[in-house]
Amino acid sequence: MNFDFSDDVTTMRGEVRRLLHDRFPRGAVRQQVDAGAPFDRDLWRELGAMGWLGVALPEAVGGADLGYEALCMIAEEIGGALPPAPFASSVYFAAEALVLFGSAEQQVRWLPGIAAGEAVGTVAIAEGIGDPRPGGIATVAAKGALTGVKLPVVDGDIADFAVVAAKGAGGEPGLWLVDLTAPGVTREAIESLDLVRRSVRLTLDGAAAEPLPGGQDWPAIERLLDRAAILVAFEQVGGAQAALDMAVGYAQDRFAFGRSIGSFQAIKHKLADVYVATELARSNAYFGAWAIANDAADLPVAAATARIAATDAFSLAAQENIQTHGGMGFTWDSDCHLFYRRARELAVVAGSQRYWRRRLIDRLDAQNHG
Amino acid sequence: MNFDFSDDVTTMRGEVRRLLHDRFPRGAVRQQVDAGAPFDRDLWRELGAMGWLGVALPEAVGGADLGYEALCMIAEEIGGALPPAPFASSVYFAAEALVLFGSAEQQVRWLPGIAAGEAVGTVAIAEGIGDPRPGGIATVAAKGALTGVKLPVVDGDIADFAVVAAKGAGGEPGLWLVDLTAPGVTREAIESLDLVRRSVRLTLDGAAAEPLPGGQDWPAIERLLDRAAILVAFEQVGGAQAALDMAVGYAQDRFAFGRSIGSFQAIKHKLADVYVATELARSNAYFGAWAIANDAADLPVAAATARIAATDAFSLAAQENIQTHGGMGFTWDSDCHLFYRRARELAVVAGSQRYWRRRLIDRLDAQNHG
Amino acid sequence: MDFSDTPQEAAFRAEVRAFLDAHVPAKTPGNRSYASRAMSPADVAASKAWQRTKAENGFAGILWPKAFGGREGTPMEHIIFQQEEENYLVPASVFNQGVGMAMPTVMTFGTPEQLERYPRPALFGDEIWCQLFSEPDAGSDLAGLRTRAVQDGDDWVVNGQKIWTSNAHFSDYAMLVTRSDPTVAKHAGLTFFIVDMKSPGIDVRPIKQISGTSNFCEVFLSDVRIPDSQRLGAVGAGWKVAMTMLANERFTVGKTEGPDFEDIFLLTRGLELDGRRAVDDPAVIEHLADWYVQSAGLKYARLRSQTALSRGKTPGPEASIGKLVSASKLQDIATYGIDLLGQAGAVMDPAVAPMNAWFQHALLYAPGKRIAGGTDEILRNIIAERVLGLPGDIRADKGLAFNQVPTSRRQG
Amino acid sequence: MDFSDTPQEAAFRAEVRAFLDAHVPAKTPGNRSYASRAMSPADVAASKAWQRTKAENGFAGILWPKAFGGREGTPMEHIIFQQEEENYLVPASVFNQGVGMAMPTVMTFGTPEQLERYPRPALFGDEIWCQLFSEPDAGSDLAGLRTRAVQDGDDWVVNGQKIWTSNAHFSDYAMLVTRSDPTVAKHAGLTFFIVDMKSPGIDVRPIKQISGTSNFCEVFLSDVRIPDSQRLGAVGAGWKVAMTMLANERFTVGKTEGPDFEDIFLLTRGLELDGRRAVDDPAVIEHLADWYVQSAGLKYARLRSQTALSRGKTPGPEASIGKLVSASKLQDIATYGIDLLGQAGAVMDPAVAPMNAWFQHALLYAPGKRIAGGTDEILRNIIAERVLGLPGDIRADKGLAFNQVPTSRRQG
Repeated sequence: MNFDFSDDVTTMRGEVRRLLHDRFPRGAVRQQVDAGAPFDRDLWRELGAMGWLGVALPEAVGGADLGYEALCMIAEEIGGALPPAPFASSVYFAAEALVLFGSAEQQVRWLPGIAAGEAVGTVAIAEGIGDPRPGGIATVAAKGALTGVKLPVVDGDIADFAVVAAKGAGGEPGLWLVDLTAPGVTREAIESLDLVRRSVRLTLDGAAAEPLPGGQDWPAIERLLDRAAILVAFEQVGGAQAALDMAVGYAQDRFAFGRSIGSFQAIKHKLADVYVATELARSNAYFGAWAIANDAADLPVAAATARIAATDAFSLAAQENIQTHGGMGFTWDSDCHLFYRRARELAVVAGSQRYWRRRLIDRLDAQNHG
Repeated sequence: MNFDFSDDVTTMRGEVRRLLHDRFPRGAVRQQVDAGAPFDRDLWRELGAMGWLGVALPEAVGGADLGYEALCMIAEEIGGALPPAPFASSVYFAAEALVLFGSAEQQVRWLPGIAAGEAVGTVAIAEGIGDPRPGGIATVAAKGALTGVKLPVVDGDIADFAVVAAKGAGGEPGLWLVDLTAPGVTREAIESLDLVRRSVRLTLDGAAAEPLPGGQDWPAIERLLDRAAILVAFEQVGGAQAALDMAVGYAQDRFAFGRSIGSFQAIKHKLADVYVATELARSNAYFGAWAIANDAADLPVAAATARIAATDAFSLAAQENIQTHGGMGFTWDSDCHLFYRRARELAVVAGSQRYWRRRLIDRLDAQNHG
Repeated sequence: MDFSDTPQEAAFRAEVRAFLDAHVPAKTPGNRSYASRAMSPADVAASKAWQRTKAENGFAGILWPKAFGGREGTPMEHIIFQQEEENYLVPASVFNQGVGMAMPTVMTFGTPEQLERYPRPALFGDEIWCQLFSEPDAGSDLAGLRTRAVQDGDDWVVNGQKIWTSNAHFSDYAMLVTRSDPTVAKHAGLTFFIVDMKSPGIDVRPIKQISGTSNFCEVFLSDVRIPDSQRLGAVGAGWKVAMTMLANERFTVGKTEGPDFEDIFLLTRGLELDGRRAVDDPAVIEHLADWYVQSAGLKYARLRSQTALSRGKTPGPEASIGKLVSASKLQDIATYGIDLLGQAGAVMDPAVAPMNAWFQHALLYAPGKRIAGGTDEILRNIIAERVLGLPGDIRADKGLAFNQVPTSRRQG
Repeated sequence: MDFSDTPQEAAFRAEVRAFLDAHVPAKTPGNRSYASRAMSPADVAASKAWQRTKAENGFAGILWPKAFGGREGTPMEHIIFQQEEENYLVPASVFNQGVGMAMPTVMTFGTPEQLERYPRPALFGDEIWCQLFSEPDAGSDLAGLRTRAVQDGDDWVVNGQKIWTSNAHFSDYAMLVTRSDPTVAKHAGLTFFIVDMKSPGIDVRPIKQISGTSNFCEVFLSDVRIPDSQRLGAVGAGWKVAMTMLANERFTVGKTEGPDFEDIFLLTRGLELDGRRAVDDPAVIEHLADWYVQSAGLKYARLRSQTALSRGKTPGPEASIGKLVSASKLQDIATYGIDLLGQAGAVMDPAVAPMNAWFQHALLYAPGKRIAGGTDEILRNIIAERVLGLPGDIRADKGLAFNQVPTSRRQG
């Protein structure tokens, strides 16, 4: 038995961390946000050149074919470093959808670009308030064209294409490939909690689209969500760990009443609780990594479990990082808010805790019936 | 405005506390439990002689007619002292039901006995697992006789009569008066978490019964539950305060690592949280006291609010009292468990948090529609 | 127990209502605002005008002596005015610190000249006051402050940095606490001043908060000269003056900003989950009920405090409950309100996010509520020590001269 | 990541299964027991017999040296045996302390005579060991223990009181830590002994717990004479010996008693609420999901630890997570399980209370889980200090001789 990342992946983690740290020391992201242009296209190409964007993609489409363990590790590091790169949208969602459901031609059209950091993809399932559900899809596909409004579409401002959920002829939602530079596509920036992962309202007015052949039913969309949930969970775990590390560092350095505030049990025990939540989330995410790497039958349960734990851990860690920082944590320049905002954004964007809790228990219930 | 107990009631509180303390110093109850006979008939008569059992009853039936504020105060003191007396069953439920819904003849038959501490009454609504609801009543009244099984019936072993919920001719549950010494009545002791308030399974096999004329529908039963919930909330607040006081006292006296354990923030902040919960519960209970004393239109909302807060506060206080005591709190002789057991018993016996939360929100929702 | 007014109270309440009706619109469900929180110059002007109106009509200083333009009313009248004013759309006040905290402190410690000069313009809305207490290295540990005051002839020369000052950028005067002697124990070496915010050497900079807005300032003091006549209280008695000022905080009712139960209730009554109203969902009910119970408990606890106040009792540290509970409740409600919106929860566009994105905005100011005015941790300490009587924390700085107390800087 | 066994591991697992199949029945859903927790004499006898069977077949001391009857196996084999044994109905063990903790400590510090005498009978189930560590005034602060050992010729004379000793009433030997010198700092004046539980002056009394049952004892020691040859480690080195023993605890897998997620899940699948199965209710789902996620997280965290162990790494204090999380989870599940039953929740009659009143019984032993083996508070301190590297609590007893350390008694 070996329930840890492989030695190769562990070695690679060092590289990933170094590059992200060099390119994005704490505060650099915030400065790019302040400058109004968070997306860094050079970085995107660099990530591509390092082989990280296509780390789990087949070599045939420009990937490194190093498997999902490596991708999970990169997701964790991305979550801690918060680089301004459309990693989740392009890699967990758009590329995954193409790999799972796309035709060979569709894969060849877009995946090499993502792997190289030349293209950006995204996914458009949500249509406003609500969790993912078939009844929540009003966008219609007819005669190879989509009509409807998608919102929020993360990284929609910079994406070249989107995988869009729309109802086909039979009324069943499926996934469609849309070139976002084509006619009939309108994107309007909308304000969002997350300052780095920016969102748009995507209006499709007869925009040309082609179906992903393998993705023409709701279970396909759920499968995409499940797999993405595991990858997002690693981002969340990485974010939780980074927020915890910030809080621990500050608590050690900050003195009050003649002693380090980290010597007060109120702070010690708060951070111990954050650690516990983060470790449980990490452990659940590990099982998710195993499930996605092995396409295990348990994947739906593993995904919901990893997702729920990671969302809670990141929320707690981000929130209590601010609290540990006291007044300083409440300032823009402290960077604490970047995690706090990201934690909430990731908590809802692939469906809320409510949605994942219900799916988890429904699945466990079904297993027990079967 | 005066949102505090009247001076008369505050003075009376001193007397009540003194007598309960003199008769039941900490540990005396446990010794009676150990001896297997918790009910103390002499104490019951004493409470009657002091005028406390009939404190809110009209003088015509032997009561002191001092109002519900006084009763709420006594309930609070009873909750902290845990005397082995069927106070809740007799006073909040049985006597209340007779006052609200009984005929003059029924009132005169039983209330003077309760007021004097000569009689014990109880209520029998529950029929096993589940919260109060019309569909939960299977006991049937036909031709002046009841048939069914009630469980648990608190103090059913020592009660002279019970107010029993049963379905009448139209199928609507109503309240019926049953002499528990009459033929057709069987009582079997059942083990319960609470060692002082002991319960029975009450089997009615054609037991003679007469309807309480004003209590022949479900809203009447809910009205009884609402009013009792406020009185029980005062018991819970009294219990929470007593458990908190125990914990604070122990934390001050107990030394570890060369210092009082109460000087550790882990203990200080835990007990601060218990204090906060208890104060919120007390404040909500006060509003309940005002509502019951004035039969206010807000009484249903006040009752649910007081009940929910008091249940949570007592649960927390009782549980963390044990934790503060460490190993000692886990011993039978510490008395911590008497509060811990009582907290859970009171949490469920008049309907669970789930039940009261739903009723609260339903009522607030209805107010907003109206 | 009795919620009705005495005849005197009822008469006063009627008088208050008549005054308010004559000057400001009543709140209605329709005119509720989900406002952002930064004060514009127009807001400040409106606040000044409303303060003057209240003062001219005898409602600004209900607890103040008549000598300073007050009413010498009862605590109950003070409460009644606040209760009634809450039902009207009035400008946000910038006078709580001056009228509620600073001037009562001046009245306790001030010289005749100070008493002549300051209270009346504060009451009538002519002068705004702020509070220069916290420092970057002295937040929860206020007595650890390092801003130095050195006597120089008839003046004091002050150097240092203050932080978390509300309203500093439009204040006329400030209550300032400094360290005049670092060689004695930390509480013993402090001295208190009244300082003109237009003095040379004062530099006010807004702090950008995590929400992107600025409600607080940093204030840098560089060789600021303060005449000794502006000293409040004795040299070395600054801690006592500061504590007196903070104790007056209990008479100023801090407005609880939402969202609160009513707001999340409104949201859930309009939102559909799994084909039914969210408010009918058992999981939602569980949260709603607990928030209602907390809000109600705080409301009734406040009424109990007010009862004590009206009987001449001094409300104790149990008032800490209010902030402790409501700050976390705010954060929880904001978080939950966002999560209920599912995939669009993070969107702040008012066309999508209900109630003008109030929950999203609240998420960003809620963390500050758990910190400002005493962190959760400090409040629990206060409750444990002053209400429950548990021992104080072990003091690492006990008996040390201030300049011997360990700090990260000196050790790092 | 790989959950499959290596060929060697698979072979060992097959061997274990064959052994277990030959000797004990496998667990099935039908034979699950909701047992009470006190050990009867018959239980002790069964435990001894099973221990002997395991020892005779080479499965009792997988990590032990062959010289003492062990297998000298790998940590992974130890884990595999425990994994497999959990799937069978085996007697509750009374040998965890002796085989898992006491004897490895004897092997570290023991004299040749002690090594000759003790390990083998412990391994083969002939002698049961207990641990005389905690005292009424030394629980979380173990080093504050006061049981005195005074040298008298070749013997030591011991007086004092120990508490929370599992199995004391049927143990043959105990690991005992005493204070031999109260005039030095508290960790420095301790000395460790092996004591025969049949020695004159030892009085064992069961402690009645809040559940009414007795799983622990008090042990009174009155002029108990212990030959110096029974001393383990040097005079004054008792703290080191005791810490070595507690460190060995990490190799003994503490069985988590239920109810856990599976049980509350089973309850909710069989219970009706508002006309539908409880498991379909959103409020119930919220709780169930969180408990499942916690249980799964603990399970996978354990697998991560076992992976580290199998690679020869020493599992660190992060193992504290398991007890911290599962104790509160147990209490929460028990409480919730009771509350779900509504008006009959407090009834303990097995005819009414599901699963043999398991939730009600669990409510009564759950508080002990949050205390025994390190309170929640101590575990959080361990995580904060040893995992996160935060500073230790300020020590009020630092640098003091033990008999100068403040205690309630001396001050009261």
